[in-house]
This record gives sequence, structure tokens and C-alpha cells, in this order.
Amino acid sequence: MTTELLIWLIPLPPVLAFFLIVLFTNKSRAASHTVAVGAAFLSWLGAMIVFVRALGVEHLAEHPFASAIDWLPTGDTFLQIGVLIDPLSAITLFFVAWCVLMIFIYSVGYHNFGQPEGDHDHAGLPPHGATVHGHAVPSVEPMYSRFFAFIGLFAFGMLTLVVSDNVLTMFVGWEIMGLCSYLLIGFWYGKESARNAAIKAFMTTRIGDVFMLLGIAFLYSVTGSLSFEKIFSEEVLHALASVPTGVFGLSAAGLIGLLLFIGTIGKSAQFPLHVWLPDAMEGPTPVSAMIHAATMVSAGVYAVIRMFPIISLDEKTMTIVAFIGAFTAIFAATIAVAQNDIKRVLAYSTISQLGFMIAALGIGAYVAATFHLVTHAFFKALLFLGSGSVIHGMEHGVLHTGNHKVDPQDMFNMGGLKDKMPKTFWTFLIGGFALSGFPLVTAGFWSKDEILADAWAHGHTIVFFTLAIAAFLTAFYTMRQITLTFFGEPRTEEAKHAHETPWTMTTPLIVLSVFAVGFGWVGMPHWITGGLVENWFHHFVGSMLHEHSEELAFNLVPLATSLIVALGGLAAGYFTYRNVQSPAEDKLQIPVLKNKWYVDELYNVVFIKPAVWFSEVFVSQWMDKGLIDGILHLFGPATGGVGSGIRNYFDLPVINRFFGDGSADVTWWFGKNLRPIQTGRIQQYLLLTLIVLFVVGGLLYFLLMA
Amino acid sequence: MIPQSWYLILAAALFGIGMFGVLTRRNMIAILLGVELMLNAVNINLVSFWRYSDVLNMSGQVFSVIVFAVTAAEVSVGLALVISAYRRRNTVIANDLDMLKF
Amino acid sequence: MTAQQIIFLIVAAFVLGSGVMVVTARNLVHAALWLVSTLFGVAVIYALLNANFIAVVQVVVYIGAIAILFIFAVMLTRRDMRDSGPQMNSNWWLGALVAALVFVGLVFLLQGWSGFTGTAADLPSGFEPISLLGEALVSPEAYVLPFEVASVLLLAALVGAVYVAFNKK
Amino acid sequence: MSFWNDPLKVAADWLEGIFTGWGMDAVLAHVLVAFLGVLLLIIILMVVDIFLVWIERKVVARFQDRLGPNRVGPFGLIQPFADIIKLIIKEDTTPGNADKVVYNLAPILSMMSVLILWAVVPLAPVMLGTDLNVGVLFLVAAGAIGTLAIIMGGWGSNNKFAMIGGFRQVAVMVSFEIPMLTMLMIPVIFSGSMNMNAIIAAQNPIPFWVLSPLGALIFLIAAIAELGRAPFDLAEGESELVSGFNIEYSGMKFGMFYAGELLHAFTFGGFWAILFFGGYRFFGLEQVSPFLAILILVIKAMLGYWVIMWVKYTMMRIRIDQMLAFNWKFLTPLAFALLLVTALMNALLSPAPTWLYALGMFLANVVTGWIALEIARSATKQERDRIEGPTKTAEAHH
Repeated sequence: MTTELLIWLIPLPPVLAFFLIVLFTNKSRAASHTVAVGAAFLSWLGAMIVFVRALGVEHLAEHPFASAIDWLPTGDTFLQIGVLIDPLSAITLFFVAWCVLMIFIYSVGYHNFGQPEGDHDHAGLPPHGATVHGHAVPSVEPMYSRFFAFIGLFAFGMLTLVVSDNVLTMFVGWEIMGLCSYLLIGFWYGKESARNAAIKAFMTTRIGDVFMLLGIAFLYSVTGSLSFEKIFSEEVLHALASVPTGVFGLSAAGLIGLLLFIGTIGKSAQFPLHVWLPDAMEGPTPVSAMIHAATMVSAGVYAVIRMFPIISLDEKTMTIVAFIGAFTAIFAATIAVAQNDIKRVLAYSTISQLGFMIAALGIGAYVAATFHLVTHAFFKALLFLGSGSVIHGMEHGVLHTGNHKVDPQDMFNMGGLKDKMPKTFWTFLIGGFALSGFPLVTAGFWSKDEILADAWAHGHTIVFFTLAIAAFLTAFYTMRQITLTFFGEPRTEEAKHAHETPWTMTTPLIVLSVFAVGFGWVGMPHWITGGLVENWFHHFVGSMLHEHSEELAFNLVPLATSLIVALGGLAAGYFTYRNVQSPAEDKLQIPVLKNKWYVDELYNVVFIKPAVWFSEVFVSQWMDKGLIDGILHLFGPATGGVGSGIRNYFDLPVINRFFGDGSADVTWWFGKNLRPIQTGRIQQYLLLTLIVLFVVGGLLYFLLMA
Repeated sequence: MIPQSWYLILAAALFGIGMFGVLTRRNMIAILLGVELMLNAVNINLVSFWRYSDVLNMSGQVFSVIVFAVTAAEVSVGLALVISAYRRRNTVIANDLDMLKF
Repeated sequence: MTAQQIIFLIVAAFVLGSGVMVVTARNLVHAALWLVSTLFGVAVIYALLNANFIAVVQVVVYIGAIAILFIFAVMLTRRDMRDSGPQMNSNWWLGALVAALVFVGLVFLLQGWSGFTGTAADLPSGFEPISLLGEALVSPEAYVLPFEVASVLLLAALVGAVYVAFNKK
Repeated sequence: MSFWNDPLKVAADWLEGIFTGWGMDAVLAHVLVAFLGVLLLIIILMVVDIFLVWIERKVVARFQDRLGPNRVGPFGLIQPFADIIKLIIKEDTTPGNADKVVYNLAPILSMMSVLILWAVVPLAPVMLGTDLNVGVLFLVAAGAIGTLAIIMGGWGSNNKFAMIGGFRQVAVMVSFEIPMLTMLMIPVIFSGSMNMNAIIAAQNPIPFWVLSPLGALIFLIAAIAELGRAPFDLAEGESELVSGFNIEYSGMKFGMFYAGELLHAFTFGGFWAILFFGGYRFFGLEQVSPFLAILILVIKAMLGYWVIMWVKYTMMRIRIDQMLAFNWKFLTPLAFALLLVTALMNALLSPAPTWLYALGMFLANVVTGWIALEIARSATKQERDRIEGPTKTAEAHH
């Protein structure tokens, strides 16, 4: 099979799985997850083959695997649909395939496959457990098959986005993911909070998507093409950079970049539009991992990286990008410090880490941003799946004690899980260390260090210090989380009875932890290895840019900074929370942080309240009920009068009597008189037909001849 | 040589005879016999048109082969219907099966 | 008048005579047997037209299958086999009139056609109508689709006939 | 050209010369000679037919450990003539209320359907009635007339036994026509022609029974069923239908049915030889003289006829439902499968050398037959278990 064909095929298995499950196998849980995991495995296999083949190609950036066919006719030309594997998409495909496969496998265990049906579970609510021989045991998810169908579609969206060779199909994948995130965040639609979160996520990302679509339309109108190959060619880029738009003094490239970047702000939950992401924790944990690590938010960053040649053309846009990234990084990190929900901490951490990547892109650190995207995907998937495992273990405890008031996600209800769930603990620790940037061994260290080094080397001091502080906070809240969750003594009865999760959940954790550590090594700067091994990642991804970025020389300041902030943050986190037993003892429960800087409240006051007021009071009360209804009420009686007049003097006598009853009478009369013709004797019919044919045919013949 | 008109007139006559049978016979099987005659008349036409135009163009023969197939289908279903009607109503007289009127 | 013409006239008279017997014979089995002889005559007509294959297929399909089916059907509906009542409708004269009109109309229309009295060209030497016919039947450029549709029709008729005639217990 | 090489042509030319010498029109003379040729063929066939009676009676006698006719003439050779005399002088009865025309027409048609077959039989490379390009189909067309004859005989006799016999025979003939027709296509595939002479010519150097032994076998089975001979002789079924469709016939009319059947069997033996055993071809001997070719063909046909007799006198009659089930559920699907396999293999192997082609065809036939037998065996086993299952438990109960 040619590589191009294989690339075409990669996104297909999950969508086929979606249809198979929805149409055929939704009654059988085992068949559904077999289909879904099998599809993910096929995609994974294809992705790995493509990745390995991509590695074997010299100058992949100049000669990518590409194939395209005509799709939508636009006048004389066609919008094309196609696939493209260059270094960037190859590396993205790599981590997406791994994370997706792991998450699929994990989902089997997470949804309690093999457990009995719940005693009083309903579709749309999380399973409440079943009673078997007097023991409470976890029960299987009622909408098990539906879940696999949805994440299949989700994976299809992401894979489509990654392999597409143009902005349009990328946007299609983007929107499929938007739909799936809505479906999956609201998976337990019986919960009001989940419903609201789904709507919030959908609406918020929609804001970004609208701008992105504007950007795509603008891009198409300026360049006449949406294919990456065309729009990233020298002449097009040059033209884009030189066309002024008159909007804030931006060039066309700047405006397009800005519009596309707003799409990313929505999708990757950057500062003004970040509010949906923490609420998205209402979905099942594999979904959180899917959204936060493997697919959706990565897609946002991927889009910016993909569009980097355009975005980087305008300094102003770059500044905005850098500012928003850096601000988001530190802003979300501060919030994460004060959260008690294990998944929420990770959610804010995701926002913060995405800020890192965006900031890195804003200062032009293309390779570093990509590197951090990949490492982050691995360790954040690991952390989310780990937290899901913890929650699962805690739910076990909750089922054991039967005290459903205890929130299994609150870290202050945990503690001492290290011994109960060793595999989860060790993998979570690896993930946490990678997130904090624990020096030298973890992947997170290398990627984060590269961002800091880039910022320092190019003189973006403000960005550098902001990110450094954010990195310190990252290490701090990560250690806080680990300490509260795993160390010390169990703080509740439930935590004492927590239980290690099944192999379907722990195996993905172990696999991902290998990557969380190991993937950093492909991007080690050459000074650490003494030049023995080249910085493969830099070499591979860096070839994407037209002017190859120089690898940075060794510099002590950023290295020392990352060492200090990582180790310092970890140490501070551990020592601060070593003995904390309850939220009251937590000194960092500052209201402003706890309440996420009141952004939701602000939005509530600035947007939602006025909107509600506008619709409820202005439109509904004044305009609709007052003005329009008033006019209508005037019309009502008038029309009624005219209508009754017409009815009495026209409708009843003329229409009903004459036309209605009259035509019926006539038809009845004809029917009655024609009835003898219908004898039921086929030969008579035929005879009659022929005679009529003769008469008509003869008449026509002679008339036409005459 | 025989002019084509002979064949066409023969076919027309056979068609007329068949039609007479269809229109006048009381027995349903006899009606179907008449239909057979009409179909044969059509086939004579088809084959003669093949012979009297371009013989390398086989359309006439092809269509007569298809008429064979259609005839076989028509007869099998038609006779099955006759037998079925005979089982239910005990008659094969077409005019006795006039339940489909008013 | 050539020998061929004489043969044609004899065969045509045979065909028409048998045809008339088909539609007038009181005994239905006789009618069916007269149909056989009509069909046989038509096969000879095909042979006169140099369509050997069609002629043989006419014998195989019509006499070997269709006529036999008719005879079977007549025998299975035996009650009316020796029906002594009239075999014609009361308005048979109207049918006869229409049939005659059809014949006259057809001939009238045909004689206005320019090719009506045309004669056939000689067959090219080495002419193999069977292989041409076979290729035309299975060639995608020619008639494979109608051919296949006809075969599907036959299958459907087979199933339908079995279903309709099946004696439900 | 001499009488030795092309006797028919020479004789015809000579006769035409004589007729035209009498002042006859050339065309008329040609037609007359053709008619005389047909007459000659029919006479020869009738003579052969008479000896077939003797052969049949001798062979059946040997099968049954008897001597057979041995009183009239040497080895009883004159016996058939005695039979004929008996049949002719017998009273010619016609049942009351019989449909006389149909009744009398049936034996004639029956005989005719056999004789007409010889129009396409190539006796020698240069000796055949007509070189029809659809000779193979003609075989089936003539069979259709035979079917008609039997149903006419069955119906015209105004006898229930005759009617049932006729029905049965027609059911058998109509259904076994399908595997037969299918198997006729196999020589057509190999030779690429429906012409009998072309089929024989294509059997050089490998006769078709090597390429398609299964096809030859199925053709033989279908032919026996077409003939209505044992084990497929339900139309006569002496023990149940007391002679079936020909119950009411006596005298020479019965004789025509009887002779027609024997000649038919011999004819099918001939066709079997032509289609699968190379016809008049025997190591180039047929090139020497047409008389030798005829001799070879007759010997081969006799062998085929002997096989048909062998089957007849060793097999018991099977029930009508079993026979139809055997055809529709086994023979017809097998024939279709074999036709498909043969056509595919032919397309596949046509570029291969001859020995490989022959080997591949042979193996394909063997494999197809083996698969069919396995399927049939397992189906039979299930059926037997279904039927005998309760019996066995009942025995165990005792």
C-alpha cells in the first residue's frame, strides 16, 4: 500500500466504528468496545507505519507525503480534499495515535466493563453501583456503547484534522471535534451541571470558531486557495505580508493570523475564552483526557503551529499571541493552586501549559512549542487517566462505605493512596514530575526548558519571567496535588478502602508514563549530550520553517531558572501540604483564586445578564408583548370581522355549496352513470382501449395529415 | 428474394389473430395462448428487421432473445395465476373473475 | 416466383392457419397443440431469415418449455377441458372487428414506410451471427444490461410463479 | 475425389446427372436427390433399429444370465423381424373417447424426434445431414419434440395411467434438460463452436472426456433420464403404471414407441461419443476413408449404448420425488458449478501448454466432483439421521 493511500485510510476506522456501533452493535457492549478499540488500533497501526516511513524520508518538509483530489467545485476550480504528512503532522499523528489508543483501552476499564448492570442506573447518569451478594460493586455504564461511538467520532475528527492538507478539511475536523466535545461533556446529560457545561463548551468555542471561519474566508479571498502547500509558498506569504487591511494597521497576514488565532483561543482555552475547559470536567475522565491531552486543545495549538508561517509575518499579531499565551500561563497557574478537585487542578494546569505553548509561538519558538505540545500531550493524558484511576479507586471506597455524600474527586478526601494504588501512584508521580519539569529525566523538563531558553535568548525578558513564575507555580500545585492525594494518611474512610483499578486502566498509564519520560530524550539540546547525539526533534520539526532556526547555544540563566523553579516548586509544594488535613488549613484558599479571578462572574455580569435582560425585558416584554402583540391585537378583531363576512357571503354559498358540494355531486353523478362501464372483465377493457385508440389514433392521423 | 413486406404482413396477420384470441376467448389459458401468438408476431418483426437492415448490428436478434425471456416469465407467472385462481374460484373463465368492479 | 418464396408462402399459410386454429379450437389441448405447430412454423420463418440460433431457441424454449407448460396448465384445470359451452365471448364479432382493424391499420401504416418492399442484402461471407449475438449479449457497450435484467426478471418470475401456485396447506 | 473418399458427393453427383439427363430441372433434381438422401438415411436407421432390438434382447439376457433369442435364425438374428410381423398383424386398437388425432400423432412424433436428430450427426468428416452452426442446441430442440410426443400420447389415450405416465415423463424430461443443456455447453466452451464437426475437430489430440470427465458423466445421467430408461423409467413403471404413457398403444404404434426408444438410446450413445469421445476420430484412421469413420463412430456409439443398457439392467427404479430432488438439488447445481469452474479454468489456463491445460481441467473436474459428493454425503447423512433417528431409539428401547 502506498503511504499516501495509507494516510487517507488512517482517519477512517474510527468513523466506521462510529457508524457500526450506532447502527449495529449498540446492543452489545463487548462488540462495541471491540469495534472501537479495534478501529483505534488500526488507526494507530496506520499512523505508526506512516510515521516510520516519514522518518525514513530525507527532507520530509520539502517533499512531504501528499495527495489530494477535487472535492467541492467552486466555479472553474475545485476546493481540494487531501492529506499531507510533513514533519509537523507526522509528529502530531504519532502522539495523537498513541494517546487515542491508550484512552480507548482505558475507557473499557473506566466504564466498568464486565461489571453487572446497576441496580437503579439510568441512561444519562453516571453508574451508581450494583449489589451482588450483598456487596456493593461498581456497575457498568448504562450508555457504554454510545460512549465508544462518540469517542470514535472524536478520534476521527482529530485524525482528519491532523492529516488534512488544507485549512478547510482541518476546519471540518475541528468542528467534528466541537460537536463531539459537546456530546461527550454532556455525556451524563441527566446531570444539570453536565448539560450546562456541554452548552458552555459548545458556545464558548463557537465564538472562536466564528472568527476562525472569518479568517479562513479572508484567507481564501486573498489567496484563492486553502491548501497549505499553496498558501505557505514564498510568493503567497510575501503577498499576504504586503497587503494592508486597514484594521488596526495590520497586514492581511496579521489579520488572518489574528482571526485564526482567535479560533485557537476558543479551542485551546486561552485567556478570555478559557472558561469552558474547567467545566468540561463534568464529562467522563477519558473524555477529559481526550479533550485536554490528545485532541481538542492540542488541535488549537496545532492550528497555530500549522499557521505559524502566516502568523509570524506580522509583529503585532505575534505580540498579541505572546501576550495572551504568557498571561494565560500564569493566570491559570494561579487558579490551579487553589483548586481542590483533582481534575480541576489538571484542567487549569492544561490551560496554563497551553499558554506556555502559545507564548512560545508568540516569541517565535516554533520547535519548542511543538516539542512542548507533544510532551504535554503524553504527560497530561497520563495525568488525566491517572486522576481518573484515582477517582475510580475512590468510588470503590464510596461504594464500600455507602456514603454517597463524599465527593470522590475532592483531594482533601483522599490521602495515603500511595499504598492502595501503587501503579496509579507511580505513574501519576511520573506524570506530575514531567508536568513540573523535574530536571533531566522527564520530558516536561526538556520542553519547558527549551521554551524558557528561547525566550531568554531572543530577549523576551517579560515573557521569560512570566513563564518562569508560572513554571514555579506549576511545580507547586502539582506537588500539592500529589501530596494531598497520595502521601500521608487516608483522611476519610473511603480513601482507606480505595482500590487499585483493573489492568485495562493501568496498562495505558504505564505505556504513557514511558513516553512521559522517554519522549524528552529525542529533544535534548546537544550541549547536554556533548554533541554525541544531535537534537533530533529540533532537526526534524525545525526543517518545517523556511529559514532553519539555529539551535540555541548553552546558556546558564534559563537552565538554572528551570532547575530552581522546578525543584523549588516541588519542594515548596511538598513541605507546605505535607501536614494539611482539611481545606481550612490550606492557606492558599484565597477567595480570588478559589473563584478563578471571578472571570465567570464577570462574564455573567458583562455578557449574560445584559443578554438575559435584553431578551427577557427588552425584546420579550417591551418589543414582543407590548409593541408587536399590541399591533397584532389590533389586527385580530379587524381580520375577524372581515373573515366572518367573507365566510357568510362568499365561502359558504359559493365555495362550499357551488364548488365543493357541487363538484362532489357532479363527480358522484358521473361515477353513478359510468359505473356500468367497469365490468371487471379484462377483455372488455382491452376492447374498449383498442377502440378508443383507433378512434383517437385515426383522428390524429388524418388531422395531422390534412 | 422475398421483400420485407411479406414478413411484416405475416407478422401483422399473426398479431391480429393473436389479438382476436385475447379479445374473444373465455378461457384464461386460451387468452394466454393468444398473447403467445402476438409475442411471436413481434419476434418475427424483430428478426426480419435485423435481416433487412445491417446484419452486423445484432439488436434485432438480441431483442428477440430478450422477448423469449420475457415470454417465459410471462407464461410461468400467468399460468401460476391461472392455477391459483382455479384453486380458489374453481373457474378459468376470465369473465367469471370480475370481482374487481364497483 | 423463386423456391424461397414458395416455401415462405407455404410456411406462412401453415402459420396463419395454425394460428387461426389456436384461437378457434374448442378443445384447449388442441389449441395448445396448434400453438406448437404455429411456433414450429415461426421457427421455420426464422430459419428462412438466416437466424438459425433464434430458430433453434424458438423450438427449445417455446415448444420444449412454454407449450408444455400450457398443456400442463390445461390439464391441471381439467374441469373446463372438455367444456361444451361456447369458447368465445358473446361479443366475439367486436373482437374480430378490432383485430381485423389492427391488421388493416398496421398494414396501412407499414405500406407508407419506405423500406416496406426492401429486399435483404446478401450475408457477408464467413458471417457468424452466433458469435456476434453472444458478444452483443455480454458486451458492456451493447446489451449486457438488458440481458442481465431479463435474467433477473426470469428469476423473479420463477420465484413468483412458485409462490403464487404453491398450494398452501 | 473418388467414391472411396467422398461417397455421398459422388453418388449425389451421379444421380443428379442421371436425373438431368432425363430432362429434369437442375434445382428440382437437387431437391429430389436431397430427399433421396434423407430417405436413405432413414432406411439405414430403421435397419439399425431392428438390429438394436436384437442387441438389446441379447445383452439383457446375458445380464440376466440367460441366452436370449436363439431360435429364429443364427443367434436369433431373425427374431426382430418376427417381432415386427407380430406387431404389424396385431389388432390396432384405439380406446373409446380417445383424442384420435393426438393419439395417432404421438408415436409418429416420437419416432420423428429421434430421426430428426440424425440430421446433425456427423457420420464422417464429409458425411452429415446438415452442417448446422447450432448443432448442439438442435439436440435439445429435438428432445423438446420427444417430450411433446409423450405428453400427447399420455393425454390422447384417455387413460389415467397413461396421463400420469406422461406427466411424470414430461416432468423428468423438462427438468433433466437443464443439466443436459448445461453440460452441452462444456464441449462448446472447449471447442468455441456449437457445430458438431468443429467439436469433433477440437478433440485433437485430447478428447473432451479427459478434460471434463465429470461433464461426460453428468451428460450421460441426464441423457438416460431424457430417454426415460431405468433407473429413470417412471413413465412406464410396469409395476405401478402398467406401462405408463404407452399403455393403450398396441401393434405398430407401440412398436414405434419401442423402436424410437431404442434408437434414441443408441443416438444418445452416439452423441456421447461425439461430444466427449472424439466422434469418428480414432488415431487418424478416419482420414483414410469415410466408411472407416462411420465404423468408428458406430463402434463408439455402441459402446455408449452398451453403458446405457448396463445402467438400465443393473439399477433399480427410483421414486419420482427422489428423482426430481436428485436433479434439482444435486445434478443441476453441480452442472452449474461445473460449467462455472470449466469456464473459469478455461479462461485461466488457455495460455498454458496443452498438457498443463488438460491436467488442470481434469483436476478441476475431480475436485468439483469430490466436493459435490462430500456435500451430498453429509446431506444424506443428516437426512438419514433425521429419518432413522427415532427407529434407532425405538430399537434401543426394546
